[in-house]
Parts: sequence; C-alpha cells; structure tokens
Amino acid sequence: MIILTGQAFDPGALLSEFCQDRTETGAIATFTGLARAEQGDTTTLELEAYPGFTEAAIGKIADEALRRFDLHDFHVVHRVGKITPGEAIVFVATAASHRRAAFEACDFLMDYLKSRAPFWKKETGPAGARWIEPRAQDHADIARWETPKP
Amino acid sequence: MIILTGQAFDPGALLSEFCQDRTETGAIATFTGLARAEQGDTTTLELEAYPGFTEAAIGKIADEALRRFDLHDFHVVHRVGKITPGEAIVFVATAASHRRAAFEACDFLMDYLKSRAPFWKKETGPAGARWIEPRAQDHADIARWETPKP
Amino acid sequence: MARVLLFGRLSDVAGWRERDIDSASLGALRDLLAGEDEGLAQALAAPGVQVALDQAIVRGDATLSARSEVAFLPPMSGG
Amino acid sequence: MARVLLFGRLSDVAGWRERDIDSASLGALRDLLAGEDEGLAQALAAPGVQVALDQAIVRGDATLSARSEVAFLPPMSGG
Repeated sequence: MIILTGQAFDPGALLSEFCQDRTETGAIATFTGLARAEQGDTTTLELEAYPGFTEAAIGKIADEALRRFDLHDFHVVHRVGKITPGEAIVFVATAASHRRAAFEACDFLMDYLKSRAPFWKKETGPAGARWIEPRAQDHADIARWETPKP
Repeated sequence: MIILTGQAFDPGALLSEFCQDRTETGAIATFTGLARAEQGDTTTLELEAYPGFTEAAIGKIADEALRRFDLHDFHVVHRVGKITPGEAIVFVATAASHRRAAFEACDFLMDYLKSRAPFWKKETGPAGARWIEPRAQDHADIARWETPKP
Repeated sequence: MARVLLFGRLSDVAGWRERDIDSASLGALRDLLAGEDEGLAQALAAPGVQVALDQAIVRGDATLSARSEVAFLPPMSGG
Repeated sequence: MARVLLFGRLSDVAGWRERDIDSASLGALRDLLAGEDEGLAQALAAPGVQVALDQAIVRGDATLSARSEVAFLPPMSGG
C-alpha cells in the first residue's frame, strides 16, 4: 500500500497495523524519516508531490522490491505539504520470512524514495527558502542496487 | 534501553514512544521478529534468558553499536517464556542522524541477538520439543561485522 | 485547453502552479510560455527538467488534446 | 551453599533448574554432580557449554563462596 498524506501521522500506529495477523512472516523492518531542526537552521520543510504520478512511480519500485526480495508485503506512507521538525516525513515497512530480505528491501525502497521519487522539497529557515536537490550520498546509496554493466 | 519481558508486546506502541521528542534524529530503523507458524510445524516457541546476565551481554553489544554507528539512541525489547505464532519475539529500534547508520546499527544488533545473545530456544510442535542452536546463516550474518585478521 | 502544471521551483519562477492553456502541441505550448515569460522559458529549458503528458514522461514534441495534462517536472529530489 | 543454575537443555537432562549445593570449588561441584547424575555430567562436559560464576564467564576451576551463583550455559542460540 502506498499513501501520500498531508496530515501528520504516527509511525507506531502504522507498524501496529502492519504486524497484525501474520503467522508466516518472521521479519518486519521499518524505516521512519523525521524532519530535523538542524539546530534551528530549518523551521519548515515543504514537500510537493504530483498526485497519481508520484504513487505510480513508487508503485513500480515497490513491485520490483516485492520480486527482488521475495517480500510478503510492504507499506509506504509519505507526507506532503508543510512539515515541522520532529514530524515523520516517510514510513516504510517490509515483511518477509527472514530478516535479511526485510532489511534489504526496506533499505532499497528508502534509497529510491530519498533520491529519485517524484517529490520536490523546499526548506525554509532564518536564511530564507530553498529548493533541495538530492545529495551526493543519495546517488551513491542508490548506485549500490544497480547491476554493473559488463 | 534493554528490556526482557514475559508478556506479549506491541512493536507499534514501542515505535510511537521511540519517535517522541526528536528534533535532530533524521532516521529511525526498526526490526520486529515474529514467531512463525511454519505451516503448523511449530505450535510454541519457548525462550529462556539468564536475567541480569542476558541484559548485560546485550548492553555490551549495544554500547559497541552506539560508538560504531554514532547512534543517538536505541531500544531493545525481547520476549522470554512461551510465545505463540504471530507474536513478537524481538523489537530493535535505532535512531541516528542519517539512514545508513540507523539501518546498519539495527542490522548489526539483530545479527548479534539472533546468533550470540544469551538465550536458549525450544520449539514445540506435533513432532515434539527440541532445543534450537544457531543456524549457519546466523553465523554467516554476524561474520560480516568482524574485522578480518591480517 | 490543456491543463498545465508546474512543480517545485518552476512554480516559484512563474508565479503560478496550474493553468489551462490552449495549445495544439508541446512545442507550441513552450513557445507560448516563452513569449510571455522569459524567466520561465529558461527554467523549463534547464538541465534535468522533464515533461509528463497525461502522467507519462515524454521526450520531444507531442500533440495535445483538449483534455491533456502537461506537467513540467524539475529534477526530483526524493522525499 | 552455592546457588547452581542450569539453562536450556541442561535443565531438561537434569530434571531441575536451580539448586543450592554445598561445594568449595567449581571442580568439586562438577565431581559432586557427576557422582549423582552421569547424564548431567556428560551434558556439562559437551562442547560449547560455558560456566558463569556470579554472572561472569570463567574457564577452569574457581573457589566458591556461600553466596556464589554458578550457571551452566549451553551454546547460546540467540533469540
């Protein structure tokens, strides 16, 4: 399930729900991204998505994760709009038989979400507002999953 | 914080609490291990710990994780006693500035908990009861974190 | 009357986010936008800006219908 | 009167989990247990079985006091 929401959400409530009624899932990994205050440098984070397009793009990557890591299930919730420090930006949960697959799939989905998913991000602080582009680290992270060309 | 408990617990409630009041933590990773039914082969899992000794042993590894991955915080909750399929056995949460550290620390703690932590595990099913020893995969997983000897 | 959407910094540059514009093709739409806003034309031509027609990325020109949705997408930053 | 604890399969073999036993050293304690239960003696001597004295792993012999806690630990399985 892939959800974009303009409302603050509780990652714990999502995990509780995700754990329900599983008898063959041995492993659930989650990642929660929180908005950081950067010692006061960031007062507001604003995320823009393209409704429909953004969910479809995430859905393609999630389908790849399902196949690649033999997942039982996944859940992605992403905030859009204005987000204040301490609030959750993104929650990803993955369910698999064993922990390696659950961890790797969660890591894989996050690398995609943080570097290539269709979001546009604006940070506002005492120094004004600026649009953020992916960090070099994000590109390096996602490159780990790509098959080297022969 | 390291807790051993004989009672069923909700991983989501633990995550909700762990996310509270963080303004400089950008990344929270969690792992939840659930008891699997193994298609009816396992009816009960029983975990024995050595109170005091077990928490101290986990605490040493958690201290190593704090230093090694520059963690802000961690939380480990482990069930002991009889556990039925679908119930949570273990919950690990890690908090860091960035996601790579949070993921790696969570993965590292789980590899330790699943292979070397002072627990003794008995599975009971239609075929009777047996004590479980670590799987070869668990040894391989934990070997990933060890510095190769020159 | 294609619906035109601007995302990220593009809508800051243009001062609008969403407009209905009468245009027969993507090329004609770009010319029309360039004619009224030189700053926006430069921003649309910047490296990494993609165009989605009815939510699918397109390269080059394309015919627009009355119900087309055209979105100009700056480099995606991730969440 | 050291307190002796058996974990995992050791307590299944012995039929008890916790006993107070009067013994001056770990060696003397092992001899005493062997004298009363050959099966337990073999299980305690199996590869990977460790001994903790007052919650710290010890190798070889050690003196026991009246308040010592001795735990026999089979290979740890993880959780």
